[in-house]
Amino acid sequence: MSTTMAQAINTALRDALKDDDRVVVFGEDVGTLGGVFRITDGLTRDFGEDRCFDTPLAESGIMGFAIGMAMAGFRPVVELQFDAFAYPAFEQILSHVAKLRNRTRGALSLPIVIRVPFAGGIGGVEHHCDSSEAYYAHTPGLKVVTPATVADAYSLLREAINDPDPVVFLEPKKLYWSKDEVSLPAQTAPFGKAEVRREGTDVTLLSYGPSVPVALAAAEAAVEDGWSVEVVDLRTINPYDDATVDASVRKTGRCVVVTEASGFAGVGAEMAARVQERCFHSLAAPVLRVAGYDIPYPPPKLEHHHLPGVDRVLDTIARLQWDDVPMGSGAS
Amino acid sequence: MSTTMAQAINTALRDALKDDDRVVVFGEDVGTLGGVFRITDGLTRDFGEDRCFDTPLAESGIMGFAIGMAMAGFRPVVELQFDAFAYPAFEQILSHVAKLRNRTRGALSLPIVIRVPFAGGIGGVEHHCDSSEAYYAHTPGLKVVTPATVADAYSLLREAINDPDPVVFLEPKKLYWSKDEVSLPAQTAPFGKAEVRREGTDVTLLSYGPSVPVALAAAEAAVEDGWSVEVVDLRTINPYDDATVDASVRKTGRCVVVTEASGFAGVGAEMAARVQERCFHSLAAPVLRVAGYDIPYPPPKLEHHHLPGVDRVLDTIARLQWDDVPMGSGAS
Amino acid sequence: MTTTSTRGKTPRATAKATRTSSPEAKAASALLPAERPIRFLDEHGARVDEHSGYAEPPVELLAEAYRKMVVGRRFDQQCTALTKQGRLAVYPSSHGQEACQVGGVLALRADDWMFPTYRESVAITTRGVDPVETLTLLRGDWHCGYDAAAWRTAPQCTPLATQTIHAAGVAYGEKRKGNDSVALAFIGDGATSEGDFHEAMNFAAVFRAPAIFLVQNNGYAISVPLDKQTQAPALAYKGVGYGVRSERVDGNDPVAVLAVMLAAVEHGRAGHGPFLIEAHTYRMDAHTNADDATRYREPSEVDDWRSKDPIARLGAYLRAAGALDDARDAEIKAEAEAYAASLRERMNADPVLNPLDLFEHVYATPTPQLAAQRAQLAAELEAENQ
Amino acid sequence: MTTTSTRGKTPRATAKATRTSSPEAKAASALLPAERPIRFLDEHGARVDEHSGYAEPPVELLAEAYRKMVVGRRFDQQCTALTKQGRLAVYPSSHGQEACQVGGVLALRADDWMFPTYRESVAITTRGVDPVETLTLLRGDWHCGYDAAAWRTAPQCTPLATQTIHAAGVAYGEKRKGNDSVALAFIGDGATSEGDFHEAMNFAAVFRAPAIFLVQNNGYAISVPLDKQTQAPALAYKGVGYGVRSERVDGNDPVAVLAVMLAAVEHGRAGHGPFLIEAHTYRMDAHTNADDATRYREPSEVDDWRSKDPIARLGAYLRAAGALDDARDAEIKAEAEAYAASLRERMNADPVLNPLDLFEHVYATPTPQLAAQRAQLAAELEAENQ
Ligand SMILES: Cc1ncc(C[n+]2csc(CCOP(=O)(O)OP(=O)(O)O)c2C)c(N)n1
Ligand SMILES: Cc1ncc(C[n+]2csc(CCOP(=O)(O)OP(=O)(O)O)c2C)c(N)n1
Ligand SMILES: [Mg+2]
Ligand SMILES: [Mg+2]
Repeated sequence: MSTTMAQAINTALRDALKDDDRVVVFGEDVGTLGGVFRITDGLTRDFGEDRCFDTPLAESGIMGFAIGMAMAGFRPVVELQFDAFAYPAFEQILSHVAKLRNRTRGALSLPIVIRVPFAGGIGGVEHHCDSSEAYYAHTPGLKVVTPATVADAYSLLREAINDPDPVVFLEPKKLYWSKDEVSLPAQTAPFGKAEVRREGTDVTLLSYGPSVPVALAAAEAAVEDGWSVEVVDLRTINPYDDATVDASVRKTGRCVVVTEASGFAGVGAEMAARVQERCFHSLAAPVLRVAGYDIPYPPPKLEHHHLPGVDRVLDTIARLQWDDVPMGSGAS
Repeated sequence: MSTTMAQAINTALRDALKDDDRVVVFGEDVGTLGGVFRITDGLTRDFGEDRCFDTPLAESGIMGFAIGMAMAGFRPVVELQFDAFAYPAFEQILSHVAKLRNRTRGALSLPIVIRVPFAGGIGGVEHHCDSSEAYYAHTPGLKVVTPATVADAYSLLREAINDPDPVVFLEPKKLYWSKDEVSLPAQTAPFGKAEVRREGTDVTLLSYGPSVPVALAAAEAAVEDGWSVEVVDLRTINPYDDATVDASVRKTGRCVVVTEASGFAGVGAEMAARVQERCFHSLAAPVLRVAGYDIPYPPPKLEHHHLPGVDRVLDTIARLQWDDVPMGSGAS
Repeated sequence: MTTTSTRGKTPRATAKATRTSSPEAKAASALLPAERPIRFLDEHGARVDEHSGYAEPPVELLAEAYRKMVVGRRFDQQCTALTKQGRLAVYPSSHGQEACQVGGVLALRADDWMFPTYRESVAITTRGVDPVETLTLLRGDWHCGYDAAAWRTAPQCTPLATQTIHAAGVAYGEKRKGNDSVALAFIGDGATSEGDFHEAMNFAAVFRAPAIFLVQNNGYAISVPLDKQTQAPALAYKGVGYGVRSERVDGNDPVAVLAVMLAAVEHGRAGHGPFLIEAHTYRMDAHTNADDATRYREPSEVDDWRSKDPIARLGAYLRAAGALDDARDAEIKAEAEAYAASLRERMNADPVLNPLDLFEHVYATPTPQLAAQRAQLAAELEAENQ
Repeated sequence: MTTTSTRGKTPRATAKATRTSSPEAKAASALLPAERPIRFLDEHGARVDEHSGYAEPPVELLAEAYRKMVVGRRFDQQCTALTKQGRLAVYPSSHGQEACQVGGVLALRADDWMFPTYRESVAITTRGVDPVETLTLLRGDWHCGYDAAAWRTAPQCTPLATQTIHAAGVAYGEKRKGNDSVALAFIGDGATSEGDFHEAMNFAAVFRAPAIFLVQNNGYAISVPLDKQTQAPALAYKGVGYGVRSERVDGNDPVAVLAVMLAAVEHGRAGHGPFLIEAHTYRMDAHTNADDATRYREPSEVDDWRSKDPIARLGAYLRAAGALDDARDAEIKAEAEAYAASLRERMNADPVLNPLDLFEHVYATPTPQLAAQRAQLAAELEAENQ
C-alpha cells in the first residue's frame, strides 16, 4: 500500500489516541483545521475536543501546559507549527522539559512528544525552514528523533509517545508527501538503532532525516563513477548508534556526513568527531562534511544552492583522497 | 598592575560609554545595584540613568528592546543575568538579532553586544551554570566570543562593542575574580585570532574561555609525565581561527579538545571535526575530547566531578596512542 | 471578542460598595477603553455619534484614505492572482482589513517607524514602498525587498509578536534622541497571546515609549477563533495591566480607525507613552492562499462581514459629504487598475538572482569560513556553467 | 504599586459619557480588584472592615496559621544562620512574607498542587515537607530534595514565571480527570514581567483551569523597584486582560491572605477558573545572603515595614479574640526552637553523595553514551581511591 509520511504520522497519532487514554494532542490549529500540514486531520472529529485541541497562540505556553498536564498523568503530544516557532518555547524545553526527571530524582517524569515540522526544501519564506536539531541534540535529557522513511515515521512516533522521556520528534517537511509501499501499523527498529539504507564498500554516507534521500540519490548516482556507497540513516540522533556507524566506516574506510543544517557546531560535527575518534585507524581519509552553509536559511528561489544536493555529495566523495594525496590547508 | 576580569569588563564598559555616546548598557539589576556580579558597578552613578539602566524583568523584552534601540542608532550592550536566563530571549536572538542584517540586505544592522555570565565552577544551584555557547555558535549571523584572560576580557569587549554585528560575549563566571598583571586599556589580538597560550611539541590542547586555565594547568602538570603540551585558546568561537589551530596541530601531531560544555553536538565537536578534516595526515592519533558529561549541570557539591579537570585531561593525553596501538571500539 | 457570563461567585457585589475611587482605580479608569468600540460610521456609511469625543479627521484625509484603500484592495487582489499563477510563493491577503492597513499608515509621518507583519503588504505599499520591492519576500527572491532604514519600515515580521518589542525599543530610542516620532506595530488578535506582546506593552509603558500597538482583531488566528484565544472581555482590556491607554474601534470604519490612530500618535508625540488599539475587523479571504477557510468558518459569517465593507462605507460617507462623486471614483479606480497592471507586468519579469548574494550581509565583513563557503559555491556555479 | 498621574490627554472624559454598561464592560468590572487591598487587620492587629465581603477564616485556622508562621520564621532564621556557617550554598529568605508563605499553603488540600519559587522554603516546610529535604537544593546536594509527586509540590523554580504555566497545565489536567483540586503558583512582582506569566494567565483562563496565581509583591526584583517594573495601576489589574478574576490583598495581613486564598480555592473548585491575587508585602532581608540590600533601599523603608509585621499583627488579633495567650505562645515558640535545633543538628551531618548519581534520571534508562560516561567516572573514582 502506498502511504505518505503525513498519513503515517496521522495514523500513529490515531493509534496512540486509541490505545492510551492518557494521550492528548494539542497545539496551534491542530483541532478544527487539522494542522497547517493536515497532520492531525480528523483527530478532533474522531476523538473529541478533549483529546485533540487548539491552544492559544503561544509556544512557551503550549510547552509549559504540556509539562503541567504530564505532571497530572497525561501524555501530551504537542505540535509546534514550524521549526523557528519552537524558539519561544526554548526556555521551557531547556530548563524544564529536559531536566525535570533529573531534578526530581525521577519523582516527576515528562512523557512528552514535541512534534516539529522542520528543515527546508519546500520553498518556504524566512523562519519556516530552519534546521534546529542541534539545539535539541546538545541538550541532555531530550531524545531527538527524525524519520526519513514512512515506516519509521509511524514506528518512531509510536515509540516516542510510549517513551517515558521527552522526545523531540523532527518531521522533515519536505518528506511529508513522500510515499513508500508500507502498510500500517509498521514496526521498525527501536530508538538508538541506525539503519544501513544501502550497502556499499567504498565510502559511508552518514545522514538522518531530510538528508537521507539526498544521500541515497547520491549513492545511486555514484555507481556511474564506480563508487560503491553505503548509506547509514541515524534515525535517532540521541540516543546515538555508534555500533552501526562504526561497523560501516570500518568496512568502507571513508565517511562523508550529510546534513542539511548549517555545518558549524551542528549535529554533523558530532557525527564527524565521533567517527574519527572511534574509527581513526580505519580511515583512509578525513571524515568530510556536506552541510548547509553558515548563513540564515535562504529565500525560496535560492534554497537549492544552500541545500546539500547530489552533486555536492559526489564532489565531496571525490575529495576523499582516493589517490592518497594529503590534503592541503585549503580544504573546507 | 593586578587586575581582575571583572574590573577589566567594567573598565571596558566605562571606556566605551566615554568614547561613544551611542553606547547604552541595560539589563536586570545593572543600574543601582551594579549587576549581581557587580560588573556594571558605578556605571549609572558615573554616566547617568540614560546610559546605564535597569529594565523590567523579561529577557525577550530586553533583547527586542535592544534591537529597536539599535535600529534607532544606539549600540546596546545588554546583560542577561545568567546563561539559562538567556533562554527566554532565544527567539529574539535566533530569528532577529542573528538575521536582521541579512534579511534587509544590510539596510539595518544590529551592533548589539549580549553579555552573558556563563558556565560553572562557582557552586551555583541549578540553572545558574549552563554552558550555552553551542546554541549561539551554531546560529549564523552571531559572533561568539569568550575571554580567558583579563587583557582579552577588556580588549575583546571593546572590539565587540565597536563591531557592526551582534556579538554574544560569554563571560566565564569562575574567571571574574581571576587576576592578571595587566594595565588597562589593554589591546590584544582581534576577533578571529586564536592565541598559543603555551608552546609545546607533543600535543595540542585546544580550548576557550573557562577551560583555558584547566588546559594550562594540565600542560604544566604534564611536564612531569614528560609531555610537552601546547595550549591554544580560541578566544573567538566565531570567527574561528583555523590557521593558528592547524599550525599547532601540524606541529604536534596530536590534539585534545577541552571544553566544559556537555560534549554531544557541542562546540568541541566542531573543533574536533575541523582538526581532523584539515590536519588528517598530520595526526598520529584521533582528536579526542574532554568535555562535560551529557547531563544537566550538577548540583554544587558534585560539579567538580562533571567539570573537566587536570587529571581527566592528562588521562586523555595518555590515550593518544603514544605507542601507536590502534584504538578499539571501547573508546569514549 | 468574548463576554464572560459564568464567572465565579466570589464576593464582588459587596466589593463595589468599598469603592471610593482609590488612586489606582482612578488611574485604571483613565486607561480602560470606552464601553463600546469607537465608530463614526454605521454599516451603511452614515455618520453616527459613537466616537467618545475623538475628533473626526479632516475630510481631505478621509478622501485620501479612500483612494489608498481602493488602490490597496486592487493591489491585494492582484497579489492573490499572482499567487494563483505561481508568481508568489505565498500571499496573506488583507482584503477586508483595508481600514486598518490604510488608516494605520496615513496617521504616520515619514519619520515615524512602522512594524508590519506578513499581512501588511497593503500597509507597506500605502506608505509608498514600491510594490515589487514589497513583494520580494513573498515572491521568494530575498527576504526584505525594500530599504527598511530609508522607509523606517521594518521587514514584514513572521515570528508573531516579536516586532512589538522592536517598536517599543525604537520608539524609546527616537525619544532619547529628542525626536517626537512614534512607532506603529501591527499585530493580529492571535499574536496578542504571545509573551512578547506582554513584554512589549510593559517595556513601552515603563519607558514611556511612544509605541502604538494596533491589533487587527479579525477574529481568527489561522483557524483558531478568538474565544479559544482569550477570555478577556475584549483585547483592549489588556492595556490597563501595563498602564497603557487603550481603545476599541470598529476596524471596518476607516474614519474611526484614523481618528483613534491620530489621537494615539498625538498621545505619543506629546510624551504620554504607548497606546493600544483593538480594531474589530475581518479578513475576507483565507489566512493565505495555502489555507482553506471553509474548514473553520461558515460562508454566512463571511457574508455578514461583506456588508460591513470598509471601502463601501467610506465611499458612501464621502459621497454624502460631497467629497466623492462618480467621476472621482472612476479616476481612482482607473488609478488602481493602472497600479495593478503595472505590477502584473513588472512581476512577469523574473529578476536575475545571484546565488553568491547568500553570503552577503551575514556579517558586515564575511568571516574566513564564509568566504571559503562562498568560494566553494562560486566554483560549483562555474563548473555548472561549463 | 505606581499611580499614573500624567496620562495623555486623549478624549477620555467624554468617553465615559458613552458608557452604558456594555457586556464587555460588565464582564470587566466583575474581574477587576476591589478599589483597595483587602484587609481584615490594621497594622496593630485590630479588626477593620475593609474586606469587601470576603468571609473571615475560622479562628482555629488563624491560630494554626500563627503557629506555622512562628515556626516558619524561626526556620527561615536558622537557614540564614546555616548560610553564614557555609552549610547552605545560598538562601533566599522570606522573613516578612510569612503571611503569604503560610496563608497560601493553609488554604490548600493535600491533593492540591503547589508551585513554589526559590523563595518559598517556608511554604514548602509549612506543607509538611521535611526541612532537610527542602534544603537539599540550597545546600547543593541535589536539585529537588523532596518527593515532588508525593507532595504535589513542584521543585522550587528558579527560571522566573515558568512555573506559572505548569500550574495552569496541571490544574487543567486534574480537572480533566474529574478532580476538584487546584494548583497554586507562587510568583514575585518582578516575575510578572516575564512573557510566561502572560501565557500562563491566558491558558488558565481559556481552559478555565483552577490555577491560583499568588503574586507576592514585595516591591523589589532583587534591586529593581516596582515602579521600574510596571506602570500598571496595580499588578492585580493584569487579570482583566485575560478574563481572570483578580484581587489585591494586604500581604502582611494573614487573615486577609487566607480569606482571599480560600475564596480563590473555592472559585477554582467550583469550576470558575483561575484567580490572580496580588499581595503587598516586603522581604525584610536581602534578596539572598549574597545580596547587599543597602545598595538599593533605605533602612527607613525596612523599619516602616517592620511595624507591619504579619506575625505580630495576627498574634495581637488572636490574643484579642482569646485564641492565644502567653502560655500557648510560649509553647509555639518552644516548638519553633525545637524545630530549629533539630534542623541545625541534622544539617551538621554531611550526607554522603554518590557522584555516579549524576547519571541517574537523565533518562528513565541511560543511553549507551551515558552508560559509557558513567563507566568513565566510575573508573576515575576507583583510581582515586587506590
Ligand atoms: C511565533 C509564531 N508562532 C506561530 C506562527 C505561525 N502562524 C503564522 S500566522 C499565525 C496566525 C496569526 O494570527 P493573528 O495574530 O490573529 O494574525 P492574522 O493572521 O489573523 O492577521 C500563526 C499561528 C508564527 N508565524 N510565529
Ligand atoms: C528567567 C529569569 N531571569 C532572571 C533570573 C534572575 N533572578 C532571580 S530572582 C530575580 C528577581 C525576582 O524578583 P521577584 O519576581 O519580585 O521575586 P522576589 O525575589 O522578590 O521574591 C532575578 C532577576 C531568573 N531566576 N530567571
Ligand atoms: Mg487574526
Ligand atoms: Mg519581588
